Amino acid sequence: MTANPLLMGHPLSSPEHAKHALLYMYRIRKFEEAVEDLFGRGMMHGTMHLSIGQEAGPTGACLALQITDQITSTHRGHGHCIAKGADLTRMMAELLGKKIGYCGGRGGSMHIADAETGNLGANGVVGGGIPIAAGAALAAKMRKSGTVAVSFFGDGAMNEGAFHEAANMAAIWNLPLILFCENNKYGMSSSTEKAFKLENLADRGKGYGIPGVTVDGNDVVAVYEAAEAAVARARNGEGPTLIESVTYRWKGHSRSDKNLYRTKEEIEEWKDKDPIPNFIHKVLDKGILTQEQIEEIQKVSTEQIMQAVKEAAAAESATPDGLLEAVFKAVSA
Amino acid sequence: MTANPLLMGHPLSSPEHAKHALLYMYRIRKFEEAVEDLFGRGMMHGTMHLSIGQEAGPTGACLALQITDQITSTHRGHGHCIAKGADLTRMMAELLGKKIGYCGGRGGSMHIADAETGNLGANGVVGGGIPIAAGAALAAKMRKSGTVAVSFFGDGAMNEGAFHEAANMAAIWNLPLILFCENNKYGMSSSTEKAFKLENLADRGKGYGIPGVTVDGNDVVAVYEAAEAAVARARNGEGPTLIESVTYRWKGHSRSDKNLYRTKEEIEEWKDKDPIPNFIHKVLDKGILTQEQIEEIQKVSTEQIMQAVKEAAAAESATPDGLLEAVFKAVSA
Amino acid sequence: MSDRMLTMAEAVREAMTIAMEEREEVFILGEDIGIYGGAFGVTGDLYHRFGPERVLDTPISELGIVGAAVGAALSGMRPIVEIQFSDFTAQAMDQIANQAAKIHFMLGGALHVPLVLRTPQGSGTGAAAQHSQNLEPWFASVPGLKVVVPSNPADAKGLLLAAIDDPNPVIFLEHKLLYKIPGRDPVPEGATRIPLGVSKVVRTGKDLTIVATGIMVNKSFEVAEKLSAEGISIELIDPRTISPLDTAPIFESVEKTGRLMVVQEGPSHAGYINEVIAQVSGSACFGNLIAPIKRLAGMNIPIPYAPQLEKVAVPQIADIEAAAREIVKNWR
Amino acid sequence: MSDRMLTMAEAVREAMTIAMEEREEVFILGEDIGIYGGAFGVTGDLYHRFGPERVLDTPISELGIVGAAVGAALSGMRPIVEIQFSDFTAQAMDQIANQAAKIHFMLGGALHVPLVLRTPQGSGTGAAAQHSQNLEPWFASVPGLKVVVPSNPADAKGLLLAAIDDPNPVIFLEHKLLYKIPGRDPVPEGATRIPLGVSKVVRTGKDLTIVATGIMVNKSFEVAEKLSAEGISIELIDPRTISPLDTAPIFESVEKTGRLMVVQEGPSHAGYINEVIAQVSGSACFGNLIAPIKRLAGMNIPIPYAPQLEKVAVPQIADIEAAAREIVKNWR
Ligand SMILES: Cc1ncc(C[n+]2csc(CCOP(=O)(O)OP(=O)(O)O)c2C)c(N)n1
Ligand SMILES: Cc1ncc(C[n+]2csc(CCOP(=O)(O)OP(=O)(O)O)c2C)c(N)n1
Ligand SMILES: [Mg+2]
Ligand SMILES: [Mg+2]
Repeated sequence: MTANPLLMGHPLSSPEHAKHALLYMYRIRKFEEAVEDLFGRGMMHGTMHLSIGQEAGPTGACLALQITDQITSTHRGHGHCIAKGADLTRMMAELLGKKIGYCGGRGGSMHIADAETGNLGANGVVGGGIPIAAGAALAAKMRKSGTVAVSFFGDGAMNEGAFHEAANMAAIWNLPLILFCENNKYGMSSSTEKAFKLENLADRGKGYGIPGVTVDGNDVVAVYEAAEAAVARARNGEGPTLIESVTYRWKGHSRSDKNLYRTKEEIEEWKDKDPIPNFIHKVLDKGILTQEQIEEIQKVSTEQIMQAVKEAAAAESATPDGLLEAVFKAVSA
Repeated sequence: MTANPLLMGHPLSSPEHAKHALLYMYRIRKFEEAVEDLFGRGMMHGTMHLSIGQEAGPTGACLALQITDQITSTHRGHGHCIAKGADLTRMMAELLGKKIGYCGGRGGSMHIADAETGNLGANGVVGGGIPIAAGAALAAKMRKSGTVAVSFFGDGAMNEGAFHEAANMAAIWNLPLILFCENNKYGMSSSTEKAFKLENLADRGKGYGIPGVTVDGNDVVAVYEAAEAAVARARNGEGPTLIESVTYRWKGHSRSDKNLYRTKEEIEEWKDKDPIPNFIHKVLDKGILTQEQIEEIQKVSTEQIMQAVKEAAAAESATPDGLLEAVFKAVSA
Repeated sequence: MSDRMLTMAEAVREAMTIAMEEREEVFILGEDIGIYGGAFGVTGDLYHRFGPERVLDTPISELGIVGAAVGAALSGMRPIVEIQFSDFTAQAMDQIANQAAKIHFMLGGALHVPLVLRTPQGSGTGAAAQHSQNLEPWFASVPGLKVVVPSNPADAKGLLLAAIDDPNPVIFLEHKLLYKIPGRDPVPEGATRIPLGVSKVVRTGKDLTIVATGIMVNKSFEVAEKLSAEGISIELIDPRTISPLDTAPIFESVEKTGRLMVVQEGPSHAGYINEVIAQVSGSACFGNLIAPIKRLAGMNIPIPYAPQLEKVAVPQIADIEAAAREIVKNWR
Repeated sequence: MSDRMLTMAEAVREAMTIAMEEREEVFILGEDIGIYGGAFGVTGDLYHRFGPERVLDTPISELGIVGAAVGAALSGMRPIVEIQFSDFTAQAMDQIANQAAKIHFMLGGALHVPLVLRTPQGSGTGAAAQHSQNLEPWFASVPGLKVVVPSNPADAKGLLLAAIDDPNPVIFLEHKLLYKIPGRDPVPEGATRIPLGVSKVVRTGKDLTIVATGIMVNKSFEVAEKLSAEGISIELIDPRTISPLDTAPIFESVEKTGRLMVVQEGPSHAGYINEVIAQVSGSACFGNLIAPIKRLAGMNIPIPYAPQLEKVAVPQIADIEAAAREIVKNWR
């Protein structure tokens, strides 16, 4: 069972939509938990950047997108990838260095892309995906494809020149681009208070003539609504929007993080703002889903992740054959 | 005869100040005219970026600076260099590839620096000097030297990542930095209308929490006043200011420019806003200088430039000896 | 075959024109390439022929431009980016080396980046250290980039057409001083491609192999012609693509001549010609060498401004001539 | 002399501590070097010892940071910039190559840039293509930069102290896998400098010269020890500074052994070891070579993620061993 990755629309507009939103947030949460577990048991290699606590952002944003719309993602990219509809087994397989992994084991967590769902790729370079998304939006405009591009990036990435140059190009050319900043309060150990002299990071849009909006990034509904408005603007040829989605990363930045730069209290405070129960309360309140349906979704998501881990673990490991030839795409004669 | 490069203060505050402002604007104008002439006669090498029409910006800004304050400059840097007090002969000698030139003939027009007057150098890279100025301001802050740094750059440079990263660092660290944008309406052939989606480029400061101010860059008084306020802020530890000084370049971008991207009418319009007569009217109106004094200043400036050309032309050419050793500063034992 | 003599600028423009007429995915972006016609006049009138969308003037944002080109390429377009001076690829190195070059491999082949980055390089214009570099080693050392250094208009046209066709990122390095001079050979009409990765034997000879690229090919050719009168027979090879490098003709030539000189304008330290030397030194033809390999490169200094200094910083015809004569005379 | 065994991270930290105690102009800036202690823990507790001004956490702005360091250096400070991964020097290449490297020369000596840029490089951590490169050729090909690649804690400390003293910009490339392991030699206490630009003969031998840097020195050393039991005697040279490169000990060694192998982790194309090969191939010791020069380098691919792939991408001890044995056995 896989949910329909094509579903678009307001998370509260129907039980289907509510189920989708919840399922995807659970998928992200449980995918990340599985990754953490596999790392902990020494079964995974490299490093990991988990997005636990941030599930509402990608889920809400992608509910406003068609499958043909494009995204660029980050080092903390599992959520975007899942929300855009990627296959969980192939994702997990990539992290385990398997042949069937999205990158055939060559890229790992920071380089998963999925052409079929319009995901142009995670990126190990902070800010690296932003100009690429601008280019995708430029192509959309030139080809009149009617698609939009969404660049996900962190608060930290906004201080890279790449953000700046891309934002300005998108502004002057009215590109169908959504600059989606996941402000999780820290770029590694750097708090936004230290790295910015702005109340709201969305105000940075003012320097480019780009409208900016700040939303509660732990509220999938608020995120959807902001994204939907930005997408509509973009499809209308009215140009880019900067969305600041305020959220929090529960886990350390990566494996090596000792969390010295923030307090336990702060982390606990944010855990209370967990986007999943946040949304569950809403759908229960409004009577869109029942408690049972919710439990079923949670169960299904757990099964899906377990299944993905199982299939991925059983899959054949990537082998070094053909690495040299893989550098270039063959020139067709 | 050289004017005192240490003079600071409002251009209308005394006859001395008015004379200084006028002399320096004339020096810049006539220096550029001499350069154009030497190029035209095939006596100069490379390319040239003339600042005719833009003399009020550097002159006004540098009247707010002490000799120990630092500047970084651009490819169109003769004006900044002169206004900060550089020696005209050594400047001209550099352009003629002479040993006594500021760079010993190694740098040419785009790389003149003058440690003695706090000029950290012109720069061939658009935007290249901005982070360098931020670093100078950082050093000033760390050493509590009380000096400020001014980065001169063009409108075009504001779309480089270098501007962005430097502006943000200056903002968050409250650096004593003045971001002085000479908005001459074009970055080569790119009009600000095409390259920005902003009414005033000074609004870009809003994205960093930096106050921005737009001034008539052809009015040396207005420039001085804005610079003075920004310098005061900076010395007070209140952080950077973005000044947009609106002006116009009369000549082509460089030698190869055919001026296809703008109209003759536009150029003529701006010639009517010539900063020099603009200032002369003011000082005559206010009775600060007499017509005779003004003519004397013009004459003196012409003589100074002629003298510089003469001395520079007569000076010994740079020779290739020691080029290899010149790459590194010798390590002292 | 026609006998049209074009300049390199004209040949490059012709290749872009043909490619843009052939496929609507091809477009050009860069600073001042529109009405201005390009800092070196290479795009010329293309803005008027193809309009402002397909000859897209950009802000001064090299990193952003190259990134946008990467994104457009990932989305099915075939962008040609012009960077005004190769020196300013420094601003864009992340998108060039960490994105464009790696995407195809790193993503497991899911996506590819058909992107051409054209940029003028080289000294000789009095533009000094930040406008005169030869940065081949930056690109040639990055797996995933193809690097082309054309030495004449005919090659430039054919190689550029092949580069635009290529599904991979190609860095196309044009020497400024070649822009305005016609080549020795006519430039064929039409859309004839020259495949990337094939070295060209420009001139055959038996005493000395010279490997040179870009403007050094012309200079070496002149030397070869001159020295042939003295009975010194020079074989001149122009790799044209420095990455991937087609070494077979070089090895063959060295086997025959027993003497090798490599010439480049850029400084020798870690220069790309060292790749040629390393390949030869590790190959079987090494045994045929009767002379140490002569490396003739620019001085290890930034390019100085004054003409009398700029000239000594890079190999001149007289230097090539002297070096060639010396090797052949001293090593028999 | 003490017999303290430190890791490379500790040795680098100690050098910075000494320099900061010696001179108040020395300060460190970079991402997460403060409370976090650096992505690889190199700055450690320095933030607590020297305070937030002298151990300055920056936003994620590599170009800006390096530029600020250049400006501070021009203003009499001695900044040490840490770039979190050497891959992200790509963002800062303009300030590194077009500003820092050229200022002293281009300005005619009026100003200079005493700047150290430290950055971890290399593969082996499963961080994939954008976090694992060895970018020596980018820096070594730029006149005006000094490039240091320490292979052990003792050298790292002494070389870094010299780098901080140096009035010129120095790029200091630290291999991640060396951070946590102690060296073979103790690290002396105190402020002992090791001059830049002096190659070190790590081990003498008579059958084969191996030139290696960074982590490849350790690997080659192991091979040398092992093969000495088989009667193969290897001389191992660690240039330590790859630019400027001290070739004299290499030439001398080759004269003696007649066989040369150069080893680097980065891909071979235009790799900096080609400079070693080119210098030897053009020198008098070339005549003493009895074997083609063996180049052992990383595959010409981006570094892959999965451990089983990552491993084959760079030379391993077994590869060095096999190559060394082969040269000595095949060429007599
Ligand atoms: C250009 C670049 N600089 C530095 C890094 C190292 N790094 C990886 S993630 C990160 C923090 C990014 O912060 P943010 O953009 O807020 O994303 P978050 O991790 O909070 O999701 C840093 C500094 C990098 N990968 N790329
Ligand atoms: C990084 C970089 N990109 C491009 C250029 C080529 N270039 C030199 S000056 C210039 C225009 C600069 O415009 P602006 O900053 O407005 O300064 P102005 O020339 O108007 O004084 C360009 C594109 C350069 N020197 N550096
Ligand atoms: Mg963050
Ligand atoms: Mg301008």
